[in-house]
Amino acid sequence: MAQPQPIPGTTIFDGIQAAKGYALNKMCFSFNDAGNRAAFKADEEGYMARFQLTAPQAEAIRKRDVLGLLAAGGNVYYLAKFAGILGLDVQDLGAAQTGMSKQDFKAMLVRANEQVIH
Amino acid sequence: MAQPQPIPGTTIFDGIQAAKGYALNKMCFSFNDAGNRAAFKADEEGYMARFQLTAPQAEAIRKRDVLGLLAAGGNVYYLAKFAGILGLDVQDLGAAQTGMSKQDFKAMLVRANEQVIH
Amino acid sequence: MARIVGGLTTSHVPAIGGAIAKGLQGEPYWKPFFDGFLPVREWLADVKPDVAVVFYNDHGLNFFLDKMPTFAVGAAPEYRNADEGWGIPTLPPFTGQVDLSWHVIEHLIAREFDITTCQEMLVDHAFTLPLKLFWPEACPVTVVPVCINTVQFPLPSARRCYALGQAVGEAIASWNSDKKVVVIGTGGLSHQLDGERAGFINKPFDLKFMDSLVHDPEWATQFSIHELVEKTGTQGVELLMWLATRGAVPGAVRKVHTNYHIPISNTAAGMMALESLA
Amino acid sequence: MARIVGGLTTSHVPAIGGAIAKGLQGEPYWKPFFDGFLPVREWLADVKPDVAVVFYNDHGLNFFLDKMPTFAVGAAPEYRNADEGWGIPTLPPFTGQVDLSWHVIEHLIAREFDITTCQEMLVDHAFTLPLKLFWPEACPVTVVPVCINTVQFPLPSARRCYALGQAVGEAIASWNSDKKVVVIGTGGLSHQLDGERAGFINKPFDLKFMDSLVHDPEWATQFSIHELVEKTGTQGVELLMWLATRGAVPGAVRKVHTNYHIPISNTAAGMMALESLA
Ligand SMILES: [Fe+3]
Ligand SMILES: [Fe+3]
Repeated sequence: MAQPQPIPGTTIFDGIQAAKGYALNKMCFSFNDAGNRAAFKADEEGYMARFQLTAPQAEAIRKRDVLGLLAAGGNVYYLAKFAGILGLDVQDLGAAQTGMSKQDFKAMLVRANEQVIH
Repeated sequence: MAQPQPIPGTTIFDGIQAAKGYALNKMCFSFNDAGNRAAFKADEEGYMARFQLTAPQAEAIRKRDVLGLLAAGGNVYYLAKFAGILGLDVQDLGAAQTGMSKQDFKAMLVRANEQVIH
Repeated sequence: MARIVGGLTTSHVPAIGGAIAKGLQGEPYWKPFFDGFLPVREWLADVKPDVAVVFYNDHGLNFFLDKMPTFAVGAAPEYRNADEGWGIPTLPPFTGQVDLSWHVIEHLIAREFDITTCQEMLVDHAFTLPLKLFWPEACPVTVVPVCINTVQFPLPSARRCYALGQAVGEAIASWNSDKKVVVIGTGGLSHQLDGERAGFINKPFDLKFMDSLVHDPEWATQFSIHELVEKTGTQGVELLMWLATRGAVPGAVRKVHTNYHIPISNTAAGMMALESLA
Repeated sequence: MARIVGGLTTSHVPAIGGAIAKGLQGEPYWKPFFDGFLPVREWLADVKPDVAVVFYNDHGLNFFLDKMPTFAVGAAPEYRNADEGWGIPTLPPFTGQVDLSWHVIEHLIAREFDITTCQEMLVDHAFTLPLKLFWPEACPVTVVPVCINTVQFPLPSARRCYALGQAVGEAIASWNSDKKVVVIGTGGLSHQLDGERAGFINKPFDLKFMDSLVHDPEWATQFSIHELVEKTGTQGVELLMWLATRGAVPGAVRKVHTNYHIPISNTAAGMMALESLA
């Protein structure tokens, strides 16, 4: 199929990403369970090994590197559960990905209100 | 929706049956696992209680009553796994449901070959 | 036959659950959001629907990529909420309207929608919080959940989701019952959580979309999923739930109330209540 | 572009697995069944397909009633067989053709088939035994499984399954690859395991159906699911897999070989190999 123009700053979670990210997303899906979250916190490396994360996935988990997790096939709906373990909200994630301070990121959101209506 | 004419000797596993039979079918689905089959054999009543079988379902399991299991919402694809525990094949089941001896049931199958082709 | 009383649509965000649990509805950050629901609660108290058919998208609680349905219809006697990973308080179970579930399922398969049927189903914040927003006390309606995939691409097209809604509406209208049914859609509006474009919000599009639902409900079906992601963000595509809801409420509608507020979390939070005039 | 070399269809019965494991292929009971595959193996050795797209129905190994898809497409790198409850020997894993899986998934969603996508999937005797029958040594093809619900009604109509097959065929034909693809369908023919009508077999219908697949492939789409159950038994509806297979092999076909034998277990066992002339 003809691929449409990429959207800047946006990764579409399609088959290629889903295949690449399966192990990572499966681990994050397991974090729905409080026991699993505790097990991860107790032994991050052992927990990642159990889900057979790829090297780039494990490295991005270690570095809490959100863009790295996306590049390694992570899906934000599952990654949000990992962020929950770290006590991060979606604005923390937004700041981390855009390279802004959280304060600036929130200010940008508020400014969205000023968009001119055609 | 207008319901079509019933087919004699045939229960359609539709929503009504599926809702009625959920606990029974879930128990039978668990028999894919050899450990679960062993647990059932070791304590049939306890195992049924764990899956919250209805009284008619439990009674039909106790009596190995295939038609009773169907009437209680059992689906044959799952019930086959219960039959496996009992060491019964599909011809044993066929004989039990039709009230024939297994020998007669098999003979009937072979006779199906003599059907006249139009 | 059952009667469709109208359609309700709202954004959903996990943080709403925290705000409710902590009683922050009157705080400056939350008040413009929560106040939008007050006129709708009055309308609901007046109309008193018996059943809610809820279009929502699962966020990785009930479905994983091992079995990811495009459309899933619940047929359970009870739907439980559960821990989604952040420890927001779980809400009490919801009672299923099982006979309507199967009636909808029969109709959808007859109309060539290849749904997945769920006799057991955990429901996440996208299902639970909107019901809590519309009915802050005990939930008075029985429910039929309809889940649309927004996690893994390819997603069903806007046109397909609208057609799904229409078919669900036909099923409700032909349900042999004297009950009153409200259709609910939860998700959107424009927002993007992931990538360098995180924080993207498109107010002009959102307002145009909300307006179109009143008078020109098929307007958004002109867009491909890729165009919707471009215009509304990776999670903005959750507006598919709104489109399916409007598809299920046929014909003319009266706007009971609408609200639009930026931001709640990273989201442009929209809300609409449309009364069926059919 | 990839090339569709033809379609293979066969009955599946768990007992076949036992017969293979015990080496009973030459016994009087089994010989008329197993001999039917000999000419097809020759054809396969000659044509050498690289990939098999397999329409089959799960018998309660991978899917349960909590999440029962109408149509499910595998997108896994590997498909494992597992214990189905009777302790028949499990077969080694099958290698997925992941790029074709996603190409098929993209095409099906674009064509408004609301499939469930499975990145992890156990495959049961309905998938494994036919591959073992066609290739008794190691399986030389990579695979894409497509599962059609025959467990819980409402089932997709014959017409819908045929259309699914056509859309899968379009996807294969537009796959950017030089590989040769064979389409396989497993299930049926007439049989009924449950109820007082257990043991029902309809030879005239089966033979007419097999004949129709060569020259008049849409013939069976005239029947409702209820009519198919009446004519072929509660499990005879598995012929939907044959119909989808024929849908995927477009245009004229040459009959390589067919076989029909009563009974294997409670089943009228049919087999067809059709070479694509398109
Ligand atoms: Fe959401
Ligand atoms: Fe079968």
